[in-house]
Amino acid sequence: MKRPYPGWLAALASGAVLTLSGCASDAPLDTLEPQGPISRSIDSLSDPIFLVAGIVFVVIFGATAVIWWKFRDDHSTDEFPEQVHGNFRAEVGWTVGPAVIMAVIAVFTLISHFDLNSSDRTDIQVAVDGTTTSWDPEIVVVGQQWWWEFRYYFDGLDGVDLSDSRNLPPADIVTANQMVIPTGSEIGLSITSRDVIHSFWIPALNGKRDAVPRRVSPWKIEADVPGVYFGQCTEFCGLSHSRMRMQTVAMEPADFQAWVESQMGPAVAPKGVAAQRGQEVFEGQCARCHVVNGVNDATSSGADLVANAAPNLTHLMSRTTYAGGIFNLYEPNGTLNRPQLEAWLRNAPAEKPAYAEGRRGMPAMGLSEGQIDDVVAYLQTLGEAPAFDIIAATEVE
Amino acid sequence: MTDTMELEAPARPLGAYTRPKANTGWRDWVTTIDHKKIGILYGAAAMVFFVIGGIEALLIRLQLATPDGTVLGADTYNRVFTMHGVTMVFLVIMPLAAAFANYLLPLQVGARDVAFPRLNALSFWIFLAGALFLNMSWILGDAPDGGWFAYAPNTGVVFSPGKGMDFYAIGLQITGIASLVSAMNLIVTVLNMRAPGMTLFKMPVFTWMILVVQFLLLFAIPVITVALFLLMFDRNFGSNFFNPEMGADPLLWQHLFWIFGHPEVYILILPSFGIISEVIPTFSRKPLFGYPFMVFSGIAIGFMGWGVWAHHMFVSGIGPISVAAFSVSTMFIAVPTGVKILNWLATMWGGRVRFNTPMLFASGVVSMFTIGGLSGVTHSLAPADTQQTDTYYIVAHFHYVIFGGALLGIFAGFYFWWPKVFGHLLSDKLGKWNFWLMLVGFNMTFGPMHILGLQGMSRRIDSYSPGFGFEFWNMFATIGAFIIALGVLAFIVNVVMSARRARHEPPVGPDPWDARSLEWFTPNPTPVHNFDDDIQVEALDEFWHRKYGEDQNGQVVRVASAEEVCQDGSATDTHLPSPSYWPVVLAAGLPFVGLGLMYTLWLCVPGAVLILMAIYGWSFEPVDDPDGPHGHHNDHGSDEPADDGASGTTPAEEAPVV
Amino acid sequence: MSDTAAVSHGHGTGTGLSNNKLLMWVFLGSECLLFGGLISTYLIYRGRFGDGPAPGDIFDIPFTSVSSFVLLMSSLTMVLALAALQRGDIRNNRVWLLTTALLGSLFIGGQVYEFTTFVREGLGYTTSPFSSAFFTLTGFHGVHVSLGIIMLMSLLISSLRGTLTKERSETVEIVGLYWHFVDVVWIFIFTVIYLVPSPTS
Amino acid sequence: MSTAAAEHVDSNDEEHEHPSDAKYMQIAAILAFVTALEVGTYFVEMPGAVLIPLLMVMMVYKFFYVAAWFMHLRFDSPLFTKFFVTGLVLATVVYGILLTIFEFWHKG
Ligand code: HEA
Ligand code: HEA
Ligand code: HEC
Ligand code: CUA
Ligand SMILES: [Cu+2]
Repeated sequence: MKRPYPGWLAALASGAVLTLSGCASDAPLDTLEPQGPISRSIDSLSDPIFLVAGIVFVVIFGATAVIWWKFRDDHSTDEFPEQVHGNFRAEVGWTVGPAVIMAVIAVFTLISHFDLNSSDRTDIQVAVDGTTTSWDPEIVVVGQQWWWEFRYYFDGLDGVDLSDSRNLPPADIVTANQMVIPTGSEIGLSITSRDVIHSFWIPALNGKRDAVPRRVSPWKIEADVPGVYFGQCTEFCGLSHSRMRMQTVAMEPADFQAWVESQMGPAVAPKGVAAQRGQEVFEGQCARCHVVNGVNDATSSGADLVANAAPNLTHLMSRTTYAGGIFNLYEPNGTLNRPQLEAWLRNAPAEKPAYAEGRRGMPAMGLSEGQIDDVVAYLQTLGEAPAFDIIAATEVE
Repeated sequence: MTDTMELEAPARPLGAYTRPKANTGWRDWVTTIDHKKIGILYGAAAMVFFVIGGIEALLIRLQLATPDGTVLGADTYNRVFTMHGVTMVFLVIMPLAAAFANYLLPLQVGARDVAFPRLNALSFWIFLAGALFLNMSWILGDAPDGGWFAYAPNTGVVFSPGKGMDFYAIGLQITGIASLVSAMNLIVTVLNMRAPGMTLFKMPVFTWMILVVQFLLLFAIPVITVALFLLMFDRNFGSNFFNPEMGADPLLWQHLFWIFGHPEVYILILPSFGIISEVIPTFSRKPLFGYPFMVFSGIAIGFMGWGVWAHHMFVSGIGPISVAAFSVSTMFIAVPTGVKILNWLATMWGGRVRFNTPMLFASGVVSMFTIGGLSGVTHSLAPADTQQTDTYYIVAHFHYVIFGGALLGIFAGFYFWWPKVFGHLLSDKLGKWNFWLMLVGFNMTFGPMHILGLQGMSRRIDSYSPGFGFEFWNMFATIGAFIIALGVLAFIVNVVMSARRARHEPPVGPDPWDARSLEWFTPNPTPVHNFDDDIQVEALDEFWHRKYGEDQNGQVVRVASAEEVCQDGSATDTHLPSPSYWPVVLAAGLPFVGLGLMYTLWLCVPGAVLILMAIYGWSFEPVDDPDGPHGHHNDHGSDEPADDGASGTTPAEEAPVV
Repeated sequence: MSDTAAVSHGHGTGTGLSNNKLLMWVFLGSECLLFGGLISTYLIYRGRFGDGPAPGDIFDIPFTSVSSFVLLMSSLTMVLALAALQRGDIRNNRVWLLTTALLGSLFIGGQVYEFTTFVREGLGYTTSPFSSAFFTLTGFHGVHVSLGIIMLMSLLISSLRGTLTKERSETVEIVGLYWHFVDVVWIFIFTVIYLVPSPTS
Repeated sequence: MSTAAAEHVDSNDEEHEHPSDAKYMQIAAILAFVTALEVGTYFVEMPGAVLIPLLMVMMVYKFFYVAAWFMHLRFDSPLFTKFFVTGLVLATVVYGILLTIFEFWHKG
């Protein structure tokens, strides 16, 4: 066996880890490409530790390579090597050495950690009902099988009781799977769940925080520049865990203002005949789970779902993805992605696995094709389409 | 366990309870209470489950090879990865460690058997009963689907209404009993049964590491038992331990699970550390560098392992203070582990290293485990872990430590001790194929997972969409997994071929590797009675010291051949404990009780009958069989097993308690 | 039994202790973690009684004090049983074994009574996290006591059959260790669960 | 684990001095007395800061009395004590941390 140990192979691989993952620009969930100050501070802690690990790695593999190279038995001698039983000083050395290295790392970690868990939010001005109020930007994030809800309370969360996540007080804005935030401001999050444990994660903006039923966990995010930032539920939460994604849409503050204004309004009565027929179907079949503000505000009966909630559809069209952020609502050219939406209404569990009979996920509604056309027409009246660049940015494929 | 405790022993054998005599055939295997055969049984069973767990892994890899995979549905996928994790941890690595511990520990301390041979058999059969029980869930169509750490409330009846999580909760309780019984047994064995002169600090490092592991099991198993009991009560009797609707806190499960779970990962790795601490000095022709440091660092790892559990919960919302404390405590686990790695390197350094297959695997552990350990350290920085947790970066970490650490070490042990157990060597040539295929396949499979994880690929997802940059490395990893499978296949081929070849070849002789510790005093394969005579131990590595001395220049010189030092296995006067039916009968009762709790309580009846019958039979079993193979009692003092019913210093009418 | 034999054989190793006794102590070390887990669960949940009865409302301290006292005294009779056998006093050994078993049964009887009273007062097993934790903890302890009673009865039967002799006093000692341990756990439970003031509704 | 104890074989000179029945009764009387004190606290108003430490002290006192005398840890091999105490201390520390996390630290 005259072969050097392929330490170089592994060394190469680890080098590849750092480079390849660092420059994978087509990886929207990449953890090493921070897009805001919070994730950047995590990154600036991670990078040096990767380096330290890399150095230790090189030392260990270097030593291994030397052993393979130099101390291999080449049958040139019968003599026994020197019988060293140990070396107290060396051993104390490599006990204390790593301890010191770790102690130094610990200091930086603690600084970064407490920084990550503190908040310094400043108020944002938003127009609510025509008057400008200042809002301590904090959004309530609610996970349930298998989609996310985001609730905005512009009077602040101080008086809001979040302890019973299945009966949350009415909010100013309720949206699903796409959270909209202004750029340049730290946004606080209050994360909870209506059923099992989920985990909220937008890698470009911050690390994860679990959504635990009956607990409200604080977290925060911040984006430098406008854009669509992808996320994924990362705590195993049952059947469709893999299809529980989300996006955060960061807008210039002015655009955010406009968005808030458009979201505050209730649904307008549909005009066309088909859409009106669609609304009837909706009120008959869908309204028992879905809320459309102005139509059935508080009447949805949660009894049909374990989580006691389905996505609020008032401004459905202002989102670009749906059903846990896995389907595009629009074609790349900005027109409605009709086949997918129809398929969803025809048989949702076939599109996204669910336990509808166990009251988790959207059931197959058994609508006729005509009804589906009508409902689609109705849904199209719910909210206005977002800016084209947002549509373009959500297209993953 | 107390409930199996025999409270009394009869003054005279009752005719109906004669002990089995079979020495050959399947009867022998079922009733044996010989630690060596039990070790082999553990090993064989675990390897079967390794292939099952491996096939599950291959299914995972096939599903993930391409985006939007359709090999398995979401539901099946969730069951497959859950069972893959459960199988590999509880039914493969743990019992493989038990295989080595059972076979070698008594030999390494120079004992006739373990302290309680019948309890030892009981442990194995209970393990097997639990393992079959868990896998029965596939046949009954409802494998567990909550992930191996089974976070509440996703595993409650509301969210997991099938029977799967019941199989999990009850099955792991059963295997837990096995681990606990065997832990108690081995602790007593090490403390009480050592050969004359063998002080604790003359014990081989393997024995030490196994001892530490038994203490970890002793204290960790009850914790998961509590958790599993509570889960079982929640699911079957409507209690509210993990039901948030009634005001429970789901984090309680996480704490209980990981208080067990983190010590558990050291339970997985330390046996392998022990194995390579035997292999490396042997093949480097040098004593282990810094024996006391090796022992103390093992103990330190065992202790520190209890103070870090919440590093699995950095993002659960346990509060910044707790996270900070656990983050820092976790970092310092790198210290004792680092001592081990560096001491192994120092052992090899300056040696004359023979790279036979066992040494290849051992050297593989040193380097591959380091990669996994280093990624572990990157997780321990809580802020960094918020990005890493629950991604493939974690999957990469734990496969590097478990596959690259625990499993490669176990393979080193296979190749090293194969002649001890079966009397012939495994082929070195095929062994090298085995090693290189596994090493290359392993790095191809799990290396890219670092990249995938940092690119944001979550774990436990049955599919991913194209466009996230996951395609290439997933396909790459899947190819790697099949190369690992080839490596495993090479091992199986090697086992079969070597056994065939050995039939035409002379036996391997007493000391194929120029080894160092006590087990090599016995001939290969080890005779039923182990040692012909007690060995008076004077030094660490007693066997080696009997072969070598020093000349006046301090040079090592051979003073005796292995043949001279080894015993010839010819002793015939050793008393051998008789086999027993009852361990297997008792174990067979447990799955019935489990099924009864799940389906209909009536099924508990046959289970209870079997168990009671076994306890009764166990208690009234004649202490010794007069027609047994060896009627002679010789006085062996404290290294005589206590529950064979006939230990030398135990007068027959004074039967032991257990 | 064989503990001193090792030494007299000149084996300079091992602990010189009986395997069986060592086994029991190792087991008891393990049991600490089991009861610790259950007690912690109880402590975490004792304030979570929802709409059901609260611990502070429902505990009957005088009653539990009496049954705790009964269990405590059973430890005395247990040790007397052992001492008797070690002297070779078979008769007193039997008397004390029987007394111990009876005291244990009395304790269990008290527990059954307590449970039924609680259930009547609206505290079922499924009422709240508190109730589940309470019944599970005390139930686990009760099962341990019951197993102990079975062991004591087996000893008694063995004694009546004439096989429980002075030489086998170690068996009694080992069962005694178990029994005292269960008592010691109750000392803990009694203070921490009953005497430390509990939340009321 | 406990090296010292395991090496320690000499102190094993047969039958340790076991206490007499009277001694056991005496211990039991003390235990009964402490139990009475414990129960007594139930009938006396006391601030928690006093009561709880008091109860704990009495509990530990009883605990060690039973362990030392009835379980013979006083006379038996220190190895037994070590096993038991290891389990006890481990349980206390680990579950103590657990309870602390739940009681004090888990809020943000
Ligand atoms: C064999 C099993 C094993 C072993 C030995 C380890 C060892 C370690 N593990 Fe690992 N771990 C697992 C099995 C194991 N782990 C499993 C199965 C999981 C996932 C469970 C799940 O979620 O399903 C996990 C998850 C896991 C997490 C949680 C990740 C998450 O989910 O967010 C963390 C976090 O801190 C962690 C840390 C560590 C550390 C610090 C070590 C240390 O012990 C490593 C120490 C070793 C070294 C550091 C290398 C050698 C040292 C030197 C050469 C000295 C010099 C080094 C330095 C100065 C850095 N592990
Ligand atoms: C304890 C040890 C252990 C071992 C040895 C392994 C071994 C392997 N694991 Fe492991 N794995 C875990 C423990 C282990 N795993 C755990 C605890 C989890 C977490 C589970 C959870 O999240 O709940 C996990 C999760 C896990 C995942 C993530 C799943 C997910 O999150 O969605 C993946 C994905 O690739 C994976 C792959 C593999 C592969 C390819 C191997 C390979 O190394 C396997 C090699 C073995 C073989 C290939 C068998 C050889 C078979 C033959 C030779 C027979 C050939 C016959 C036919 C092909 C018919 N494992
Ligand atoms: C029993 C409850 C239930 C009924 C009835 C129901 N839905 Fe749903 N619907 C859901 C749930 C739950 C989801 C979220 C599914 C997911 O993402 O996994 C959902 C998601 C949706 C979405 C995607 C919303 C988003 O932003 O992600 C649309 C659109 C939708 N439903 C339309 C309808 C229409 C139209 C009907 C009636 C024809 C209907 N639903 C009836 C429960 C229901
Ligand atoms: Cu929600 Cu995973
Ligand atoms: Cu861990």
